[in-house]
Amino acid sequence: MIPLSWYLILSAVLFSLGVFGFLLKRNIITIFMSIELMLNAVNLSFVAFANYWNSNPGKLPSGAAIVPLSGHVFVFFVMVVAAAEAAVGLAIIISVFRTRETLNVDQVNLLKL
Amino acid sequence: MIIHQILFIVFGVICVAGAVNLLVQRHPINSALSLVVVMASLALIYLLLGAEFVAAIQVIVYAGAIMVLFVFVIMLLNAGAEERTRGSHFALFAGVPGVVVLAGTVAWLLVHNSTKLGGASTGSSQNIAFGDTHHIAQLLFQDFLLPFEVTSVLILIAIMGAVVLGRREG
Amino acid sequence: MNQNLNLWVIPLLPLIGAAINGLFGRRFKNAVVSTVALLFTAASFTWALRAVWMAWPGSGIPLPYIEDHGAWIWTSGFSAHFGFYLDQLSMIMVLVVTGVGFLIHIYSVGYMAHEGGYYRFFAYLNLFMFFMLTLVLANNYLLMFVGWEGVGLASYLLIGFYFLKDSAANAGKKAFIVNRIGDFGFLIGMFLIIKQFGTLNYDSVFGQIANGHYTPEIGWGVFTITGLCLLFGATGKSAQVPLYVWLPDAMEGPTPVSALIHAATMVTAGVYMLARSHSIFNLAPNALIVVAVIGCVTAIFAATMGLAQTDIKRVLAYSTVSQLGYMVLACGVAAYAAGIFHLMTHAFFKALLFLGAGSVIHAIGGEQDMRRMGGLRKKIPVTFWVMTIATFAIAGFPPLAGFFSKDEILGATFTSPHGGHLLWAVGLFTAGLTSFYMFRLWFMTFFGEYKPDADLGDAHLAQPAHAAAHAASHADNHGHDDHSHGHGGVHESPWVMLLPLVILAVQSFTGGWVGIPKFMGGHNQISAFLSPVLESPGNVGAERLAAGENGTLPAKEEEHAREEWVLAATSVVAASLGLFFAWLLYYKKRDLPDRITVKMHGIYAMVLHKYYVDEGYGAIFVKPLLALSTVVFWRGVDQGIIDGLVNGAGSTSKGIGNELRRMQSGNIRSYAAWVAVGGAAVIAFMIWLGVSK
Amino acid sequence: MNSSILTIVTFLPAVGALVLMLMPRNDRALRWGALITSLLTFAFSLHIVRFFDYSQHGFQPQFDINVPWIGQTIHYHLGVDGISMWLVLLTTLLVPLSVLVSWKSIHDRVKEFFVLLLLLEMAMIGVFLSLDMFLFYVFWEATLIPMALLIGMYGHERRIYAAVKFFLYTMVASVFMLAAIIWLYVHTPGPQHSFEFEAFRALIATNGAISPMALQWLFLGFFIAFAVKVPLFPLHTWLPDAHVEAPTAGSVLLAGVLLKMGTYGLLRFNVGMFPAQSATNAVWINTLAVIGIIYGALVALVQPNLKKLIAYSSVSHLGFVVLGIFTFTQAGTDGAVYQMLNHGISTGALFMLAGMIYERKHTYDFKEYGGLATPMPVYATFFLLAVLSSVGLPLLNGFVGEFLVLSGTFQSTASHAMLFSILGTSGVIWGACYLLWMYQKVFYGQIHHAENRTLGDIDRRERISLVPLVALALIMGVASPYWMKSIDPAVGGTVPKAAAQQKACPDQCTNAVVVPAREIISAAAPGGK
Amino acid sequence: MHPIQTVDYIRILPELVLTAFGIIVMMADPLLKPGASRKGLGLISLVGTIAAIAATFCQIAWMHRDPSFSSPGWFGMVRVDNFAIFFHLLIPAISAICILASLEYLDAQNIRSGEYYALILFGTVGMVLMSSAIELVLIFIALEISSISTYVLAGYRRRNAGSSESSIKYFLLGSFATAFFLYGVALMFGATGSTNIPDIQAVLGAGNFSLLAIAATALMIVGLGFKVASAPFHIWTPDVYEGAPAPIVALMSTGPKAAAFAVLLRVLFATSPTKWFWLIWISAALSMTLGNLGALVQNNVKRMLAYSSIAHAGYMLVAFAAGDQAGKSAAIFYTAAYAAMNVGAFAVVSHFAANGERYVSLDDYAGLGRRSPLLALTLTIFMLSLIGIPGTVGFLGKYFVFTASLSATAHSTAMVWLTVIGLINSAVASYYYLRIIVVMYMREPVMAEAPASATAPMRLALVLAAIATIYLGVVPGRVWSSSHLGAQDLGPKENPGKVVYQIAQPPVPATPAK
Repeated sequence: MIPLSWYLILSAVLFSLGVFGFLLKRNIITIFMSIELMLNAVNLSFVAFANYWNSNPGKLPSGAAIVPLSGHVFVFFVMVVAAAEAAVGLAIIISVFRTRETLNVDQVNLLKL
Repeated sequence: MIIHQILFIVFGVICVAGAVNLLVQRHPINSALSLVVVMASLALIYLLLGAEFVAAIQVIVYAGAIMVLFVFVIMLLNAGAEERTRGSHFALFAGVPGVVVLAGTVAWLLVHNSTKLGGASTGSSQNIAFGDTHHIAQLLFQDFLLPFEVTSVLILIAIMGAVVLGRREG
Repeated sequence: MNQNLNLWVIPLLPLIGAAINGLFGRRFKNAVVSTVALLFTAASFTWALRAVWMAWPGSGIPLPYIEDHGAWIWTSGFSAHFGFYLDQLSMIMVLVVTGVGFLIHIYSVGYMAHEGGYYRFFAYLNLFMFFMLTLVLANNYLLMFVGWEGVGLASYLLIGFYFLKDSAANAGKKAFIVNRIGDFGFLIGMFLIIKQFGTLNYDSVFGQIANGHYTPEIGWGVFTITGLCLLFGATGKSAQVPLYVWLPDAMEGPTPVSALIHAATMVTAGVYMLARSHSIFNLAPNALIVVAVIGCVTAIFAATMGLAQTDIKRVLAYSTVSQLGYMVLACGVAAYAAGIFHLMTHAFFKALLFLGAGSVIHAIGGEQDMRRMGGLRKKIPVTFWVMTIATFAIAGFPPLAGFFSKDEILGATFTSPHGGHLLWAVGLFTAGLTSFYMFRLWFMTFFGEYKPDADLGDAHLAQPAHAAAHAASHADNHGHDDHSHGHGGVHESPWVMLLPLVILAVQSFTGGWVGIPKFMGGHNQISAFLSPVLESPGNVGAERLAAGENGTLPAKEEEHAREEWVLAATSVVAASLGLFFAWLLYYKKRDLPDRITVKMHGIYAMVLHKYYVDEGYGAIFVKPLLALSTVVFWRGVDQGIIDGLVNGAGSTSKGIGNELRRMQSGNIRSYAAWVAVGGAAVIAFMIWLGVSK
Repeated sequence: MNSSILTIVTFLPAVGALVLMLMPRNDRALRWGALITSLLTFAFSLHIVRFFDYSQHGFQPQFDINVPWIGQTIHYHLGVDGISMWLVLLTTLLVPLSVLVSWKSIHDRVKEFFVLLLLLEMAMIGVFLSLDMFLFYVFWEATLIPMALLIGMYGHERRIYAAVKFFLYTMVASVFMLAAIIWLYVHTPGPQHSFEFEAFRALIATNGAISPMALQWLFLGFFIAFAVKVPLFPLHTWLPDAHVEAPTAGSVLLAGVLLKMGTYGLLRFNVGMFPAQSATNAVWINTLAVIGIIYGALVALVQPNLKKLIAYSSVSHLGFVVLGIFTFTQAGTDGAVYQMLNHGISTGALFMLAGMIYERKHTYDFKEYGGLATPMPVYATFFLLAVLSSVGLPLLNGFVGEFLVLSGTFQSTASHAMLFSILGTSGVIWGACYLLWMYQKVFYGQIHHAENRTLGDIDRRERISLVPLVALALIMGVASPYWMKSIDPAVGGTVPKAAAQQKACPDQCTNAVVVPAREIISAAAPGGK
Repeated sequence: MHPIQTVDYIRILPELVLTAFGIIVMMADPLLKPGASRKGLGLISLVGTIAAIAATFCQIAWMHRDPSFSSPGWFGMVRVDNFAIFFHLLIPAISAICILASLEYLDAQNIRSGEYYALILFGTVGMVLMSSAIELVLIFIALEISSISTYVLAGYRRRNAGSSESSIKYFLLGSFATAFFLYGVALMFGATGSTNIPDIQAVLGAGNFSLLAIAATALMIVGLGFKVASAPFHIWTPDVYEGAPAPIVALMSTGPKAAAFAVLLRVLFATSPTKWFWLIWISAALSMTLGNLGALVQNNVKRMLAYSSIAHAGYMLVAFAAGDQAGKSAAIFYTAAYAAMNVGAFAVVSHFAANGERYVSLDDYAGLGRRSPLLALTLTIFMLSLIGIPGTVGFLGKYFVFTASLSATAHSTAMVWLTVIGLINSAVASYYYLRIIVVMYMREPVMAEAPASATAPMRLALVLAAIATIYLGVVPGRVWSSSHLGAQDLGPKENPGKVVYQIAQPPVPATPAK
């Protein structure tokens, strides 16, 4: 029996590390990876909660049963979206690199104030 | 089920270590590999949680497809080690404490509620493999049919966007 | 019985004249202009005569006769009507105004013949007539105030007739503003009357007083305050202390204007108003005392200032102020009838004096300084003779007009219970001074040698500083009435100018005979005539009135008669003394004045500079006020504080905006940090709220 | 016709503006178009006067039109009473005159100018006619933009600063009014809330419906919006700048009408809706009004600039109006309303005159003037009349208003009213001081600048534009009952309490022997029997 | 197994139509010559948006016939209620005007790519779907569709460094925020066991408002707050708006924003307003103040409008804070109001910017009133509306918002203060909007030549936006009543299917004049 909170805390830690990554990394690609890390953390939460609802079945006020698997489905969609984002995001990064010849976010600051 | 706990701790530690390594590594390719490590270990944790299907696509989609894309782009752009520029003091001096607060709050919340949340059952009670493909598919193609179909639009624009942005100026 | 006098015609006629001349006069020939002006004034005079004739006591029309022509101001709380009011008092006033006014119109035809702006002059003059007649004929205070302000306007315009000269423009402005200061008091007085009586109509105000069982106030009640406010108004219009300062400057206007407005009619409006309000004053003994004191002080004060003036018109101006002081004094001792009597006679002889002076000025080509005159007796004999009559009249020699009216006032003052003797003594002394400076004028102008090119250096003054000021003030005064005449040929004025002089001379001579007191065997018709209107308060003059009228107290009458003979004699003596000293100083020993002035240059300079009142007002009120307005209010409060705050708020916002935009560093990591910090705050805050609940 | 006349009067200028907008840029045609539109509007507004029912007392709007506009609660509700009628007339009169004075002085962007002018007219008329508070606010704010643009586009050197200052000052102040309006709206009894003026009044009059504290804030919310517009000391500093920089027509309408919107608001809304709060706040408001009277005059006294002087004189004059309104007497309030009209006419005329000289000299600086009476006698005459009207010379319009205000104030039972009245009366002195000083500076003395010798006198068009105002100044000075017969009963609705306190005025002509004009009186003064 | 019924397709008819047109455009693009103008494609996509609007009317008609239409469809995924209908009409209309504006813009910028229109259409699909989705999964996907399309569109001026920077900033920060949103969804799933909004609402409404749910709400607010650019998550807005192509800014400042507000409305009112009242209060006050103060000092018009958009988000949040029926209606109405004026403003900016977006500085606008009176006039209308001058929709929007906030029964004192803050802010804001007017009309032109005259589609876009701005400002009755109806479909008192959307304005009882 692993307490659910372990998973959740792991998820929270990963999420926070993702945020740290965004805040501290200079390379745009790494920053993007940090975002992926955050999404993964979220996925972990989903799966953990799905597991929780699976082991603690309940009913919604509408009378329908809680469907724990919708957490998994959510994770599935998150992955799809992450994939799509990755495609677009990397394309954008390439586009930035073409105009700025750098991947350092600290130098991508034409627009400000 | 001590084995589960041990497995969780092991993979959890690997996970966190991978994530930390992602932060520490200066070369993006190293970071990318660290991320792969994180994802792989997460897939194992999913398995611990009985999410077989998710574990599978975690490896296939994430580690397989997405991370390959990352590595590809890193190679394409010939990204080198990042230089430690000091672009943002705010991120360091306000953002980091902010995240600490954020994480602390969420952690406190979870610990605080841990008794109420109870434990995650892994294979103990009724429906061990509740996250198998069969059930998922049923959900996905009935209840979640619309999102699934709409995903096609998402992917369409992702492709189109990548094409538009990626192609040479015409 | 129900005869309609149509009083409204009287003021309206001059207004029509003014309108015609004002609107179209520019295209008219001078002859047309003067014809129009004279025609309407004459018509007005005729109509006034007709009205007076028809309404003469005993003719069947009950006095006061009132006519109403609808509301001028109407609200459900207060209203004022265009209404006219004819009683004995306004009869005298309307006749004086139209009569003297008409004469002066005639005179002006000649005097102004060569001036530019001829039509303008007559339009203004007619306008003045309109307002003055409105003033005296109004049936309520507000309509009186219309005339009151209106004559001020006409005066402003006429004083500033030579507007190219800064001094004239300044004088006009000063006159208007000082009058306005007085009007301030008048307005407050009217507010008090409204508060007390709810109306400004004479009949209902006086009716309420008559039926209201009021007793004279002891101390400072509402009537006293009202009276003082009205008095303040009168000091402005009638050039009393402390607001007399505008009148001497008003001499910048053409001389006929000085004669009509600043001697005969307008300046007496204050006296008229005091007399008109006698019902109120009768209830306010304290106010009366103040009136008397103001009048008395003005009389002596102005007379002393008149001593040293060398400008012929200024001498007359101070004399006017002084004589107005007499009239106010008369009102102050509740001898309203005497005041009005003096008003009338003064109108004659002072108009005559001014017109005569104008004739002199006209004759010698615009010169006004008496030191450049002299010996004119032979050259302009008609003028000399009429001036002589006027001078004797004002000096108070019997049997000329001035004697009777002045004597009446002095007599009334003597018997006044409130410090009467002191006031009388001052009045008497003033009479002597009046005689002195008038004969000084007379001698300087008509006797000795004609010296048109006299050096006006600082012969009079030992101290060069004063001399400079003196010279400067003279420079201003030069070229009054800029005639196109040359300097050389002294000539008598044309007949249009002399005719009014002669008529006025006759009146100055005989005008007083309507008021020959009982003790001299006369009937004092004027007093009897006015008595239904101008009752004196019971405790002030009833005794005298009773004695003068019905002879119900024969025992006392005898005593009174003796006393009054003595008083009359004293004033004649005073006048004679004045004549003597003037003869001595300005005819017999002409170097004496210079010697005296050198010896007493301090006092002399003070008198010459009119006690530095103008300068004092300037230093105490005008300059500080201007400085205050500029430095403190405008630059300080307006532009400094208020706009400073407003603009400051603007720039502060911009400053904050500028600080805030530093948030926008352009760095993605910073932005993410904002989101993270914001997210942390949001979660922490909401959890905190959730937990604390 | 009777139900739509107000709509016609309000929106005819807007229609005209639209037509002008679509016209080709033919300056002459545009000018005529604007003139005809504004004259038509004026003609239609005369209809109101002609068919106005003078027998109605209190606040009884006529020519009412009331239809739902937005949802059920916001109504298009126009109505006119004895007060607003004349303000509308003033507006419709001043606009054609403004068109006339702009005839030649505006030669650049003519179309925009007249379109803005007509839009401004629509908004101003709307302000005076609206009885739905929402609608009122709509028009209120709508005046802002055309005015700011007129100042900013056609003004002089510092026009932008002036326009922005004008705009922000008024904008900031009026949002407080908006807050108060909305607050009241949501507190009107539901479920169907209302923006009706009457509904607001009823709500406020209901005992205990609103806490005293809230009422005070609401009062202040309205007050500040109006006080800025009036402008009441110390919120007046936008006015001199706006006036100095504005083109002539802008100044005329700004002084003539826009400021009246403030005093109208104070009377109709502050006093009309919040009688109790008005009474408790009267002391400091009157203090500000009196400070305004004296302060405005004193500052006017030292201005080196013709228009600035007139602008500060407005501060002083409007102080009288506020004083009259906030001492709650029938006479005082009558006078205040009358004074609004007077100020529109006399100051309007003064600004027109100032504009005419500006067209010739291109400066407002006194130093450049002097001795102008010689080359321009007709102009000087008109100017003198306008000055005298402004000074408050009896038989001209200014006096009637001033006298009623001051005497009303003097009779008032409001605290310190007598003191305020006395201090206010000193304004007659100050008024004479600065105006005559100005007149002298411009017209008297020798000509110091050679080019001034050849200045042309005003031409026919300019005379035509001045004559109505000068004539009105005279007529309103002698025939005030014609206006009072509608103002007085209407005011009676706003200050009923004060009117009741007023002593019954004894009949004026009890002793009259001959009353040849009884009929005239009764005709001129309804209710005066 | 429930078969999928026809009515379910009707429920997503606008999305289907838009997708179909998007695909058509996408397919047609390669058939055109590479360097040729893509105007034809633009027109096709314009037809697509109009067809989407028509489809929405079809939905309305359906709704009339069948009240159960408004109940959830697609297995509880979407609900086409009055609320959704409102946005189904609004969002394609926004897209249509943006497409109209883009027709000229793309030519001016030498962008010859048909995918642009396809992306707009697909993005519109996402936005439309966001408003009718009631399942967080679907919301998430729809949100991503609209976001990704705007990420790409923001970077469409690829030769321009600013554009790609805008794109990367938007993309990275957007994904970052999405992660927060997702985390919130995950926690919400944990707290309630469902990702379906009505279910969540039912669970929370039943009193199970755990701390976890609170944290979930907070995280979702972070994510959605970012999308609507409310403080303190507004920080990306100025940079992204400055760099992105002007017509796209017109779109992204209104369309996705409206959709995000729709989601925010759905989500927030599924929970309890008392939980987030103070949060929204602070956020509203901050947004208004930061937005307006920031805009005060801007010289770049696009940037200034970006700050202004932050402030306007603040006004909308004021309506949220009111929390009641009136507040919801006001917020819904405001999205339309803001869309009308802001699309117009950016359309003018995009026209005026000319090739390479050269003229976006305030000084470039000097004397525009002289050089191009009509253009200046339309921009003036939009500025006046943004200020909130009566007679324009901006005023009515603010009016409804502040009416709601003052009539709020809960926290009434705080709401009065918020109103005062809002009103003062709108007065302060008038300064910088006025500045544009001032510059246009009161400064002399620096550039002598007039800007190129607008092409017909641009004119049409401007006219439509201007008409909407004024029409809605004068007779907003219909839109207001539909936003009111929409509001009734939100929140606890939910009773789907009961109120039928009315095309006509509800009849008004003739009030007698007295």
